[in-house]
Amino acid sequence: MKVIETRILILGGGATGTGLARDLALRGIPCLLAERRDINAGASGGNHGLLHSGARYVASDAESAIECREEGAILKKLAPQCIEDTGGLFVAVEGDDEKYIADFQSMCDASDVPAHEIDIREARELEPVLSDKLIAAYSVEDGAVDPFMLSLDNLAQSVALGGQYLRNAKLIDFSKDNGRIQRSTFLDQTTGEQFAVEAEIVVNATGAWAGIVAALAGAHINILYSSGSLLITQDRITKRVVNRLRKAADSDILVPGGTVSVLGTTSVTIDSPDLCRPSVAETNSIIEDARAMIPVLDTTRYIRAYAGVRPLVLLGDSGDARNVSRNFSLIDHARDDVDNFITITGGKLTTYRLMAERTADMVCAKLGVDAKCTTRTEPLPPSTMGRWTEPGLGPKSWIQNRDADDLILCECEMVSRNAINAIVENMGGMHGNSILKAIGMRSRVGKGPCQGGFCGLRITGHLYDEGYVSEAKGIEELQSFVGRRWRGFSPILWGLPMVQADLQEALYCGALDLELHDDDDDDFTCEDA
Amino acid sequence: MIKDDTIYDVMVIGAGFAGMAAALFASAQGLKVVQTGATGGIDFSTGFIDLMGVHPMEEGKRWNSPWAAIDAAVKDYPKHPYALLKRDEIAEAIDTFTDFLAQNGLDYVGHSERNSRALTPAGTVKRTYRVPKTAWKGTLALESKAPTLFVDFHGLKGFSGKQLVETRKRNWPGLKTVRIQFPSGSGELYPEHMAWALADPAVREKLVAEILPHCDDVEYVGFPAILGLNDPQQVVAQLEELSGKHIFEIPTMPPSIAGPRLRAVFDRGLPVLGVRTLSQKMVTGVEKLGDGSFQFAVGSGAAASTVNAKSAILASGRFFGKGLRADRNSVSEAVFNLPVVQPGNRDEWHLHEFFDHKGHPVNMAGIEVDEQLRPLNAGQPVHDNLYAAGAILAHQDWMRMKCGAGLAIATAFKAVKAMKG
Amino acid sequence: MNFFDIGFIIASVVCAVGIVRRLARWCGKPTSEVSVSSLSWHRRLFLALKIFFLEILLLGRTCRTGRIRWLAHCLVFFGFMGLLLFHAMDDTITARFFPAYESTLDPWQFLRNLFGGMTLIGLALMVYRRVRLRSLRSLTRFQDWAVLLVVGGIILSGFLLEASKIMSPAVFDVMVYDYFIPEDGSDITALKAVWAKKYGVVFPEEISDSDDVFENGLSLNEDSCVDCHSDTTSAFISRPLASALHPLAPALNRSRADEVFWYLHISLCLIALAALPFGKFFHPLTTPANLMARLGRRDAAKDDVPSPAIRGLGIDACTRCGECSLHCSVGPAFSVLGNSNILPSEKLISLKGFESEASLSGQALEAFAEGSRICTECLRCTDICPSGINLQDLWMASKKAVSKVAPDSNQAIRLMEISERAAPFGECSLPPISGLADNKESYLACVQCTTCTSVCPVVAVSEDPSRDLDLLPQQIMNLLRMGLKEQTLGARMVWSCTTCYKCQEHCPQNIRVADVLYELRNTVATRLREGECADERDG
Amino acid sequence: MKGMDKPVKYAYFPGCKIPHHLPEYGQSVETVCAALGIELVPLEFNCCGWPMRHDNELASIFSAVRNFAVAEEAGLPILTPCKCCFGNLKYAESRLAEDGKLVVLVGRLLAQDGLAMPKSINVSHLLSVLDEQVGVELLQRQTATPLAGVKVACHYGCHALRPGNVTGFDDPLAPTLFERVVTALGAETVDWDLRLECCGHPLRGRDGVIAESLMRKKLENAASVGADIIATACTYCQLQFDKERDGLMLNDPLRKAPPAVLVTQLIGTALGLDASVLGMEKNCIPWRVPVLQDRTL
Repeated sequence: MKVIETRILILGGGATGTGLARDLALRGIPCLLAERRDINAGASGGNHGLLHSGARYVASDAESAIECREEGAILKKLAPQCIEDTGGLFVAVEGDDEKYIADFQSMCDASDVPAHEIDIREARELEPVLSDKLIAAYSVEDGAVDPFMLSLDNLAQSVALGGQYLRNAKLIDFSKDNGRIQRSTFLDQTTGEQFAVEAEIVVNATGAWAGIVAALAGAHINILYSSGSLLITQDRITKRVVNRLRKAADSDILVPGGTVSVLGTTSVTIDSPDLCRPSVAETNSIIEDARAMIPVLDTTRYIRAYAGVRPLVLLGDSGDARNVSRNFSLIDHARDDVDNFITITGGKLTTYRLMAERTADMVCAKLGVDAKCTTRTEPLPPSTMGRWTEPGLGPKSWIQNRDADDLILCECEMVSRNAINAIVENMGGMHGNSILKAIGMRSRVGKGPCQGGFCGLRITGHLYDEGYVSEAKGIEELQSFVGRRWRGFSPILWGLPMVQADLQEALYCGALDLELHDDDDDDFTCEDA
Repeated sequence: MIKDDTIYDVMVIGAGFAGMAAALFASAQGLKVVQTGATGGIDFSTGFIDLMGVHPMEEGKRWNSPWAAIDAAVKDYPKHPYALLKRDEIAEAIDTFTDFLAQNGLDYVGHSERNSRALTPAGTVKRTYRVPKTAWKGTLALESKAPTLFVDFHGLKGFSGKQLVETRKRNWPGLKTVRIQFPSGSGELYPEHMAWALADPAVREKLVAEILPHCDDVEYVGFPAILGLNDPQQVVAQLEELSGKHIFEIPTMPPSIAGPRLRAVFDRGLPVLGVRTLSQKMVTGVEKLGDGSFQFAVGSGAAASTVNAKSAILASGRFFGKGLRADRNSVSEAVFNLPVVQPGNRDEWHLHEFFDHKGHPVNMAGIEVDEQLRPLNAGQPVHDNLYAAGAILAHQDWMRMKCGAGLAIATAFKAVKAMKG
Repeated sequence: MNFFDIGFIIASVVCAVGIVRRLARWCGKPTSEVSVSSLSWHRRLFLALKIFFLEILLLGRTCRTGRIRWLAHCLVFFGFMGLLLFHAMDDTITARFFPAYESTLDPWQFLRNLFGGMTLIGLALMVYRRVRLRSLRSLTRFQDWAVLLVVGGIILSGFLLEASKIMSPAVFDVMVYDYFIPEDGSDITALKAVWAKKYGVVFPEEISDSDDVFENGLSLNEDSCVDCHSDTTSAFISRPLASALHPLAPALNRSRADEVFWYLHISLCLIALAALPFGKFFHPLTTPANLMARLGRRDAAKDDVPSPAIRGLGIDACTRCGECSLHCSVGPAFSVLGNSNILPSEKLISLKGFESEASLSGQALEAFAEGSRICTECLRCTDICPSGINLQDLWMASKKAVSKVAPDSNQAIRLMEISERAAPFGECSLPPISGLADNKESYLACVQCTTCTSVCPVVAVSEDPSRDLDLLPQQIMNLLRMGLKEQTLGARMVWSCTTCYKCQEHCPQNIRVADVLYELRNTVATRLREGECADERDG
Repeated sequence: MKGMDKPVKYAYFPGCKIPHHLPEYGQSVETVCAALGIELVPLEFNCCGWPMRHDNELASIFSAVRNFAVAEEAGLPILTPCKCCFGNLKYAESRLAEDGKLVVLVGRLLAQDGLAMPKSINVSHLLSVLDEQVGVELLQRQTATPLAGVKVACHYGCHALRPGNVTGFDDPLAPTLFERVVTALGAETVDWDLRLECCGHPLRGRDGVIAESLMRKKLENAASVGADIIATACTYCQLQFDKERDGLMLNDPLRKAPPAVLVTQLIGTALGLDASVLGMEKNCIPWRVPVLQDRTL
């Protein structure tokens, strides 16, 4: 079995894991980052992409509010490529809690979160889709963040500084000795082979899976899995982030992101993070709730739904998931007699950097290394790995500097063949299994109205042409890609998406028989017609 | 609003396979036919005529004999629309339909009484009953595993010769592929435009010259379906003559030329039979008159008109054809607001896995009909002069059972027959 | 040299230079593709005579555009010609043919008033027409009023001159001094009595009204004056004018109003002479010349490509009557766009500027170019033109010329580099009316099937669509859906759309593809227009 | 020669291009309509607005609507022989119907010219009038010299046909009207792939390469199916297939491709009218009319 040695092994390629990899790399400690699926496969990719101003937490969690305000400001400054500084509104409609509205300003002031009341008419001029039943509006400094670009840029810098990244690497086991993890065994899901990693310190940044991973090391974390579903609209509905001005509840945030808007979320407790998927019931309830704030959400076309799991670390008694602290948990498993094992989980996308900083501080303390965190001042460099997640980059680069023989493969988002080649090249040797899904994660492919219905087939053909897949592999990739898109597509199938899905199924099943096993019936005899 | 004073014998609502077939059969019966419907179904078809390929769906079991498959399916699904037809009715329907296509220059061939295997652009193989003559050699090549060259083109996306070779090579030795520059035009290519270019015999010659150096050790040459707009047989014949190889077409993903070729046959052929076509118009309203006939409001804007017909055949398709509509709670029928048999709740409409063999329950939703193909409400025909045909019918999943075109043609045939009494 | 001589020489020189310049401009253009009509000489002669009588003397073509206009022109034409020939050129013409000619004798005195009166009535009708017709009023420019003012001024000053002479004792004194040898002082008194009463002179002193004196005066008048002076009552305008001015007479006489009016009258005449080759003043010469040159053709047959000189003559033959603009086929475009260059009469002025050495530039050039483009060459202006100008030919020639220096939006796009085409235009304050392109709902139903591109004949015949058209129809729709409109405006697909509507007709989801493409072109056209205006303002 | 039982009367809308650029169309329309008993009343219309639709939609629509107002004052429906004029007039009609804002804007402009917003709009293309008012039977009856043996490729032209829900001209995918009229004259129509494609003229002066390619494709296609002539019923299409084609190189084979003949020239020929009154000599690519058998002989 192949053994890889590294000082630090980070488990989990979400925002925290990649952020930590970068933080440590900047301190001169390159890491190996191993991910079961791919970057942002968990909650880092399953959230609003909202850069909180902090205003949402002023009532429930002043500490979070302050953290968000500070971290939001840092990210806007240091990672502008990942941020769209849209600004935000908090709006209340008839029937919303008047007391909460009345207290909002003072609560914001108390946490030093900038917020000022604006005229209702002005609010509706800023965002004409807002309900005519508006009764209060505040302007805040929310923004939108592209979590995929953020994680890819973090990862890219850590790799540039000597770090390593393995995807499709499923952790199977820890071997412990002497209260330390000696060796971590993985399964390479592309090749089916096992390999081992020996590290001085193992950091568990697996988010919602932190409890499961910790258990492998004999440690125990009590985590509540709170699944939240979100909906993506076909068009960008508002220019700004729009929050419902009320005590935090379901479906009260609409975040613009490039050419779309994201609406959510819900909070459903589930038994295992692997069970997380958006449901029809959640989809309906999100829309029914949100249309009071923005009526057009009732009739607009949705592109897909998706879900993420919030890992809520139970410190004491559990109750409603939303009442549990959103602050992150940094656990030194020395408490469980595993000395070189650290878990970081919980928290918010907005505060990922702070979580990485605190974790790195703990890692350094354990290593006895004296190195200061620089991510508070050091800009996050844009990377070629992350750039294709930007909506509009595909079309713009197609128009401005395309090669004569390039072709658009994804029509909805205008991702060209060359762009796809660039993305695959940036994956290095890691393209392996689920290459089509990996392309989707690193670009806009499959994110438009067709949901993979047309682009999937075109890109599969291209992967064959380039030799990235062979024999039946490409068809399997296509099936798995379309299957994955279906998780988010199926809950929103009514109206126009139903038409789209009907066409997709007619093509993939009616015409191409892709639902069936390959027809390799050799006893077929040939007769003349 | 244009008023058409003619009282038609039948209004055919829909211009997919079922609508076209219904218009054809009804006019052949001497009925005065008017037809409405937008582009849709037929334009996106592969050109194959499936009759019945898979049953039971959950096993994904394919059948060589469509007739045996129909029998098996009808046994398990007594309400399947095929249960309403006799075998010879189905056969007559398909034959009449393909005869009409042949008369208009689009021959269809297949094995007698059983399914053929056909290549799809994904490289998969499907079983289908009848294929266009220009694709037939592909079936022969596939079934005999003859050495074959797949040609694809720089600039034609979604069609990869390499993909065909890779997916098929395990059981089909002697496959090879070549990617060439299309002799007329470069950059982004579309099948329809390539077909335009091939109207020029000089372009055909150049095309053959391009491929000949790669043809040494093959018997068959497969092209994406681009070989001519409305006269593909002539183009294929000329290519065969020039190259000395067997030439065939493989359908491309939409927008392909196969669908528009079919559509063109009807666009030209139906008016000749006296069918009044109102292409691209949707029925926007319907009223039942005192004498039992229907008055339809058709189209919008300047082309809005009213049409009177003594009876109607609803062949408006499913969601893409706009015969069925889904809102967040239920599925409804768009023209007559007929009762739609459907799963209770939206979360029961679709399965968790897209490619689940069982098929999504909503695909079995649709209009339930009596033995005369009249839509039912609580077991009674809604109108005694309204019939339904095609994909809109309940208790079938044409996409998984592989029975789309055949079911459409056969039920249209039966509906016309029932109407004639 | 006196005032008149100096003035006349200067005016003549200005006039001559102006005419020479005009002729030079007509003839200076290189000749190309001139085709000569193949009429026989006797046919030409017949046509020439016919044109001369029917269209020049009787102003037949003017009659086609309206009775009032024709009447006004006839009155002015014949009145002014009468004055010119019998009065202004009396030394060279009248005196030669009528040795007994005296300007103060009848019929000349009467005729002068008649002609003057006719001219004035004609001018009044013209003013009335210009003021009353709204559309014509908006077309009327300085030079139209200038001609009316100068000609009207000449006539009015002439009448005032005559009236002031009639009542002037100073003039009387000069005449008495020159032609009358009084035997005693009473003769003067007697003559004054007659002239005061009969001829309307207003003497400062009290005039005897006794019959004896008057009788005496009459005979004296008979002997010395009537050979040269008809009764001023035949000056049926000047004499009543003098009577009307009676209360002012002493003051006018004191200040020698007759001399003032003489200077005014002569000055105006000289101005008219000097102005003759400029602007509208020239039309009384060029219009008949043009009618003769065109031999009465109303159409603009394609085999009739005139020489540059004839073209130049045509441009100068415009009387600015505005009839062409009143009947212009694309007049409604003027109502919406407000660019007067859309209307033929106004475009013709820009054409003169365009053809001059200074040429046009900036906004003026853009306006002219737009006017030229919008013209549909419907022939109506040419058909209606009372001066018989071959406007059709002028437009077809100038359209080509102006498009070379002022490209339209389509040409502008094609002249740009790919990178420039990406987002070439500033913001536009006027959103398009239909607003399809910006409305995301327009694309809501798109299922990405690319049928729009598949059926597009332009893409079909393009050698390399992505190279030659930049974007394909479905790509434009997707960019608009994503809110990237700026990226679409310069795409040649937008500009090479042949408007066949197949995309829209075949779309299974009823997306209005072709209408959206139309709107994108509208947007750019509006922005370019506004951009020009903004450049002009800023620069 | 006898026309229809009841006379029909239309305001004649020739459009801008006929007087100078295609007088043979105007001449043959007037002659044939007179012969068939269609009374054409000349009104002073302005441009239909199509040429300026690339620049400004409001100008285009106002132009069109102004014509409706003029026709309504005269109490006559409009007949136009040009498909582009027809298309744009219908487009304006549909835009007025869907956009109240536009009605106000246009109403204001009309008032400036002393016109009122028309209450009803009625515009037909010549072919529709021939088919619906005159009728195939009458055409057949009036045909003195049937065009027997003449193979005609009917060119539909885009702007009358599409978008079908705006123009309401014929079935936009499967039209039959033109063939009906032509076969009534005793001619034979041919089926051709590019029957419903664009002639390319709208791109003249905008994209000359594509304008010519489109024309070439159509001519080649018509020639390949053995058509003797291409029949047009649109000013612009005829300009493209006749006048613009005349600009091709002298040795270009497409000069020999089927000549374009105006539908009114065809009808006139079948009615036995003299070539000169149909402006036949003005066609740049001449149609050598075969010797036709007079029915009366």
